[in-house]
Amino acid sequence: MAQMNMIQALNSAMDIKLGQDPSVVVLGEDVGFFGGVFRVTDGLQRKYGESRVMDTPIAEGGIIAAAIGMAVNGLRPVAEIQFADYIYPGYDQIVSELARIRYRSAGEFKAPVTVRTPCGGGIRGGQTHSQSPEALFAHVAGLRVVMPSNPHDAKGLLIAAIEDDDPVIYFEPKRIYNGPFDGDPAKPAVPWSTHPKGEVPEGHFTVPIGKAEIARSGNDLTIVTYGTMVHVSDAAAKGLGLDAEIIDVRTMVPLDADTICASVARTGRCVIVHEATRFAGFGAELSATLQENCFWNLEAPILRVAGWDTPYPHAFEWEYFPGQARVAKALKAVMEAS
Amino acid sequence: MAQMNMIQALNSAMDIKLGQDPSVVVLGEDVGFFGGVFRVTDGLQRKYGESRVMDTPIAEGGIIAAAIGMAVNGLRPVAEIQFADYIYPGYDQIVSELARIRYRSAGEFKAPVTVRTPCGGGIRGGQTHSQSPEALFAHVAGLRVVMPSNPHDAKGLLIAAIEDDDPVIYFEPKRIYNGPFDGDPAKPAVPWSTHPKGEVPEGHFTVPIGKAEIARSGNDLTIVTYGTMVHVSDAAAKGLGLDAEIIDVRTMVPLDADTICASVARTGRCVIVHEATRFAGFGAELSATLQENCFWNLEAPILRVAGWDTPYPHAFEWEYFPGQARVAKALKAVMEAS
Amino acid sequence: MVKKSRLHVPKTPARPGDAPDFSYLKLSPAGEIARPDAGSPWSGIRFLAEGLVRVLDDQHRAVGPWHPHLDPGELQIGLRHMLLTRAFDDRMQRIQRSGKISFYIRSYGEEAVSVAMAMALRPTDMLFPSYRNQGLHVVRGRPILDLMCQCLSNTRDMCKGRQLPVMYHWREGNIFSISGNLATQFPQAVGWAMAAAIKGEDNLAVSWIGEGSSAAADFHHALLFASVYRAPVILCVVNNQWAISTFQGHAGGERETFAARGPGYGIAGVRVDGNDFLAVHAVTQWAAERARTGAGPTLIEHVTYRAAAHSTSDDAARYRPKDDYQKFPLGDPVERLKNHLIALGEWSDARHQALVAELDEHVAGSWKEAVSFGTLTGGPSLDPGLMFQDVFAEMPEHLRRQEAEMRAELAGK
Amino acid sequence: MVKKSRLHVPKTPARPGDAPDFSYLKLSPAGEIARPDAGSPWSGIRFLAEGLVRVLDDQHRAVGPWHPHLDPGELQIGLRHMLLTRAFDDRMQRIQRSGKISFYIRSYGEEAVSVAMAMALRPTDMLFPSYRNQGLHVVRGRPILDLMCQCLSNTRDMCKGRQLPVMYHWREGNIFSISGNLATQFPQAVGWAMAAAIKGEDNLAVSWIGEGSSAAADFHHALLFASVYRAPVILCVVNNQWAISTFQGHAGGERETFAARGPGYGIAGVRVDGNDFLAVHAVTQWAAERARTGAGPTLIEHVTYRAAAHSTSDDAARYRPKDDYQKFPLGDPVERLKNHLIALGEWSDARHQALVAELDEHVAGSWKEAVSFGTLTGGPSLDPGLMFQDVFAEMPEHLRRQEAEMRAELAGK
Ligand SMILES: Cc1ncc(C[n+]2csc(CCOP(=O)(O)OP(=O)(O)O)c2C)c(N)n1
Ligand SMILES: Cc1ncc(C[n+]2csc(CCOP(=O)(O)OP(=O)(O)O)c2C)c(N)n1
Ligand SMILES: [Mg+2]
Ligand SMILES: [Mg+2]
Repeated sequence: MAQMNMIQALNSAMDIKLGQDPSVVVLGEDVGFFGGVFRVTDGLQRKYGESRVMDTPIAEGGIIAAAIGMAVNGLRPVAEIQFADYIYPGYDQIVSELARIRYRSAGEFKAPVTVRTPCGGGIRGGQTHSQSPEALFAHVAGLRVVMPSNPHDAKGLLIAAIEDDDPVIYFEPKRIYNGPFDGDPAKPAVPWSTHPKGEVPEGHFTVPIGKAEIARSGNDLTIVTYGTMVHVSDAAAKGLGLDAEIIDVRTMVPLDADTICASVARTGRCVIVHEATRFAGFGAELSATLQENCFWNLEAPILRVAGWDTPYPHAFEWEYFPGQARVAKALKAVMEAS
Repeated sequence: MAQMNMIQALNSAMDIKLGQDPSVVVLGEDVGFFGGVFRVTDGLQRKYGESRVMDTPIAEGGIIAAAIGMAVNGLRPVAEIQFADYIYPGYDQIVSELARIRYRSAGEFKAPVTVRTPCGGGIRGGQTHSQSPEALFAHVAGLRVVMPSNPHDAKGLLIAAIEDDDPVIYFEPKRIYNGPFDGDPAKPAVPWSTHPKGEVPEGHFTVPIGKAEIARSGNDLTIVTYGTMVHVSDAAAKGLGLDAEIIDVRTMVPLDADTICASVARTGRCVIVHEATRFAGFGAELSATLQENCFWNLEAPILRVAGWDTPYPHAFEWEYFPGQARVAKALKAVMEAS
Repeated sequence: MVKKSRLHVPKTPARPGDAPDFSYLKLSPAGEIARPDAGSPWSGIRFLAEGLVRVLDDQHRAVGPWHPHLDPGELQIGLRHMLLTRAFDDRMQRIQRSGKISFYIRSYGEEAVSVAMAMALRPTDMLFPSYRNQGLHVVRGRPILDLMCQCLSNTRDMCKGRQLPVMYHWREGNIFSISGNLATQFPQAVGWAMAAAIKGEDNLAVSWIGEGSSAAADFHHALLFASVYRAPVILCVVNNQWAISTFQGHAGGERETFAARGPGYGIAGVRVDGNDFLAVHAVTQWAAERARTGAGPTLIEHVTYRAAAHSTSDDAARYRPKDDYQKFPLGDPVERLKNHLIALGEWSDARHQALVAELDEHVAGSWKEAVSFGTLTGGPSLDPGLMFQDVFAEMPEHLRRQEAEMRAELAGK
Repeated sequence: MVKKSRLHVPKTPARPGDAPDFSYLKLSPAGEIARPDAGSPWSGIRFLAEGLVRVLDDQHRAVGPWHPHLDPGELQIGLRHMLLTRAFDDRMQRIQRSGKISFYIRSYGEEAVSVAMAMALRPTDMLFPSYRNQGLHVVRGRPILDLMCQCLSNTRDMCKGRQLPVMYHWREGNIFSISGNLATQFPQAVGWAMAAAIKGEDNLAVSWIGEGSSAAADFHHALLFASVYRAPVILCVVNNQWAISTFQGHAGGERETFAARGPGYGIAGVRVDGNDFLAVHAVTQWAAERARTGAGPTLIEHVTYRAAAHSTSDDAARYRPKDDYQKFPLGDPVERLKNHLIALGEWSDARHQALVAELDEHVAGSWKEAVSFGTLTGGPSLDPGLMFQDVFAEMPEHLRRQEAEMRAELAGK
């Protein structure tokens, strides 16, 4: 075991797969010589060469398309989109192609591409360095969609994604690259070394895609969340002294509905938390699924806590971002409802 | 009043606006000389000239971008995307630009573009002529999203969209262009002239964006739906002899939550029906909103009826498409639940 | 508007009722264009993007430096493939009209593009076709029975019912799956070629799009990535003058050839008479040698004509003169190869008629067999449960549940 | 992989530790490139895309057919705008380092591109800038106070707190809003120009992107639509050699000039010394005349150098030689114009120093005023309720509710 932050954990996952499997290649803007604007691919080009770790033109559509072609020719490309906010020029190739090549060719062709992309706010990045567009991929049949909340899962899920025969859209909540974040920007930054999930095996291991994790067990209510919000929710629940069960969804598609529903059926109360804008966000799917499956067990309405339904507003980041106060308010409302 | 099918109604809306307002222009693939592959723009180029009704290159991203630029220069472009399945190459310009120009310029610039696009299945169109991607736009702050279910609303909503100062994504359920469709492909086609909503005023009128319509009043339960599924749901409810209230959502954004919640609060039972794939579809938002607002009134879980979570499968269209049987099953389940 | 519009709108030379007008087409006499070494730096050979490489002259002779000197036997095979493609197309068109398949797209008038190219490539070269390249399957030996079964979505459908007619694929034959979204295959082919280069292999990728589709972003990505990584790929724009109802001027053809985009991106561009089997073959060989030796990618513009309507859903008489194809200056690819073989003394009208009859019979026989595997309206049919397979490599829980729901629904439960 | 990779990877001429190497840059001597009539058909003037239009020679004289013969007074104004832009940039860079703004992007070394172009255009021409065109605002008279307030997201912020620093806009000044998504403005500018043509007006649209951004799909759409509709637009690729850490070869510059993409699409392409104020001005006038008279769009490649790091978040020393800019063969645009004015006898070192001092003072004064409207950390601040406005023209019900929720949250309720 080693202490790693998320950047190191992600780097380690790619390093291991590049070393083990000659068909793995990494491509993206500034990922080669420079090692990526967040340094997630640091040192990989030096180690594996310019044909395995490639700087690309600034063309997200071209990056995804080239990765698909490479995958069809037997490679396992890991494509980086520099910020999730810039994934839209590649959207057609992802939705119309990547997601459907296996299906439309009845399994004769496949495209095991992993698309890594940093998402989320909290870094003063403004409209185009802060978005959380996971719902826009979760609705598309044929894509696996993943978002880890800590270094351990980041590494295990990324190795699993690269080894997966299906395409995976892999969101990295960049606010917690260097340490967990409880939503309070005024507090000093905490490194991952202070967190149990900052302990990461050095070698190969996987975290299975499609399994949620009970990040904390509890009986009062269930919080269903993922990414940065796992930590914000935890802090909010602790702040209220609630015995909350916190479920880290980890994989949006395929969703581990069983784990989530079992918890809510038991606690009878649920709050869903995500950073993305609320309207038609992924929280809606979680809420709808839970309501369908746990209706008779529910003792209070399921509430959603999310970013407001506006573009990401630079100067009002902390009024926009779902922090402990917003989560706590929902937790109280759900606990008090009757 | 005149008898119109949806194609004629849409054509009439554009004809009126092109005639009234010199800033209105129409552009898209094959919309000019040919009048569109569904003939929705038939005759408009002849009447208004090649500079007002423009054939474009096959580049959806370019079409949206050009429309934005035109709108910034004072025009009111109505851009056609030939099939909603082909809207993704324009997704970046829609999500990152069209939706946010007013916001990011603090109101100094605006882009009143209407994007018309035929959506939905039931025409043996296979994977790329059948999709219903409305949820992928409803999640994006800054876009109005509309889908009519009949000629009357089609015309009134399209005029409202063209006159609206915000961008509108306007989905046209192509299965009902020529007549209402109750989901049974074996039945002979019915023309709009047999339907009260086939009566359409000849001149200028609007249907307000942001208002749902109670397509049928009832007391047993509420069906919340839109587009083609309004008719399928109606037939399913009639088939079961249920006194269902059917709400035609018409506008997804901004959603008329008041009308919808008021109905469900009254009936206590609700089924949501749409054609799009179920997972993280727009039905999830409807379900979550209703559950939050009407929890204490609900007598049964809210159920969703939708397309299955697969790409649109050509040969299995009628097993995929939510028909009366699937709707009826959910209606029964919701009525029997206790 | 108060003032008169100053917007330039591309002219369409002839609409219904007008006389066909091909005066806009820049032609070169057969044999006129030089044939540079395949390894030439692209910047010295820009003339290839402006002229028109042609081998067959008006007397049906093969002339000039691009003459590929193929065996008559090979030419006869080429003719056969083109005729089979056409016989297949014609039959499927009629079948669609009779309601037995839902949709069809013919390659009528463009058969040489697919057939001559596929014959000039290696079987291990990977092909990324558009929907108008059925000739590739024919050359690579896919039984037309299989193509018919796909169009029927029957129990032998290679797509398992999931795709519209004509959206074939063939892994074993190295032919990629066709998307309904135009042009997406173009940059994918470049990625495939990059992978071949990364693996140190010398197979090529070859892809085709229509001139209308060259407007798509994918076209740009393909040319750019091909240029930056010097990928071993051949990118083809099939300029058949029309994109449904829209004339090629609307795709940029009014200003420059489509081949000229290549040099703009720093890659070789070649404009070829797409109805001249020999010229297409020769240009393909040249581009393949170029790519295989690491000299870089080539953009080929095939000048041809979409003799049929866009698809069975289209009526071309609404937007162009009925006799347009009859007046197309580059003629018909089948006729031209046939006449060349006759001029060589290697073919005759009688042999031609016999071959056509043989192929028609083969097509008819295949159709008979195909329907035995089911049609849209009768016979054996695919299990609708197939719709849930291959969404993912393994079926996840939610699809298993949906499949069960669907089966209950079908069982009337 | 078993075999050795055959993939070509573009070379970066010099990395940290290497000596700067600009041998890849194709230069032309000042005065060498002919100046065709602005109405010339594009196909006859391809040489403009390959050479390098330059006016200022090594002796600081203006020479050759592109000499724009500007008044010394106008040149002095140009120098002043460039110096103000630079003084502003320098100050904001230091302010960012001190933590008072979160982020900044300088245009250091590229000031002539924005300043000379804006001066050669009409105020009614619409500008669609990238994030490195602050000189446009300076020329059009936007007080730098306003730009500073934007960077501060304070109560006078034109963006009402909604945008990152440097993402300015100015409706009155006809300067469009900047997107964080690269290149999106390029085809929008073409649409704007099409609308101008439709309305029968003779205003132009002008847009700028970096050479790295020319890889984006938007670049292709812009060129294509500009070509098809002959839109009155000037499209500029600012080739400053770098896209963050990535050398211009990765955007296709290894094979061909960026200007050459123009002729590929059938539009005029001109490659100009972007650090030569006179050359940039002359080329802009030429392209503007061309567009205004209906002769068509122009793609201009400005050859320049990104003298600063990409942004304040970047450290260029990690990926290129520290002294790269000092060795850049086209020098510094400010120095070159200054020396030309001195050579003309219209300027002196003393006047220069005085001007620099005056501008520094102006910038310092503006900053003092700007902070009085609030900073990130103190003073008056914007109402966060502004985040809910302008999502739509009128605030819909759900946003009204969310605003109320947010206000309750802020009030600790
Ligand atoms: C992205 C996308 N946009 C639009 C369409 C609709 N469409 C199908 S074929 C076609 C015309 C294509 O013309 P061209 O590329 O010239 O090919 P051709 O049919 O002439 O072979 C269009 C517009 C589509 N399939 N995909
Ligand atoms: C669509 C998109 N992809 C990626 C980025 C991230 N990014 C910001 S600036 C930049 C480099 C741009 O280089 P260039 O176009 O040459 O402009 P320059 O910074 O040199 O002026 C990149 C990759 C972005 N902003 N938008
Ligand atoms: Mg065509
Ligand atoms: Mg640059």
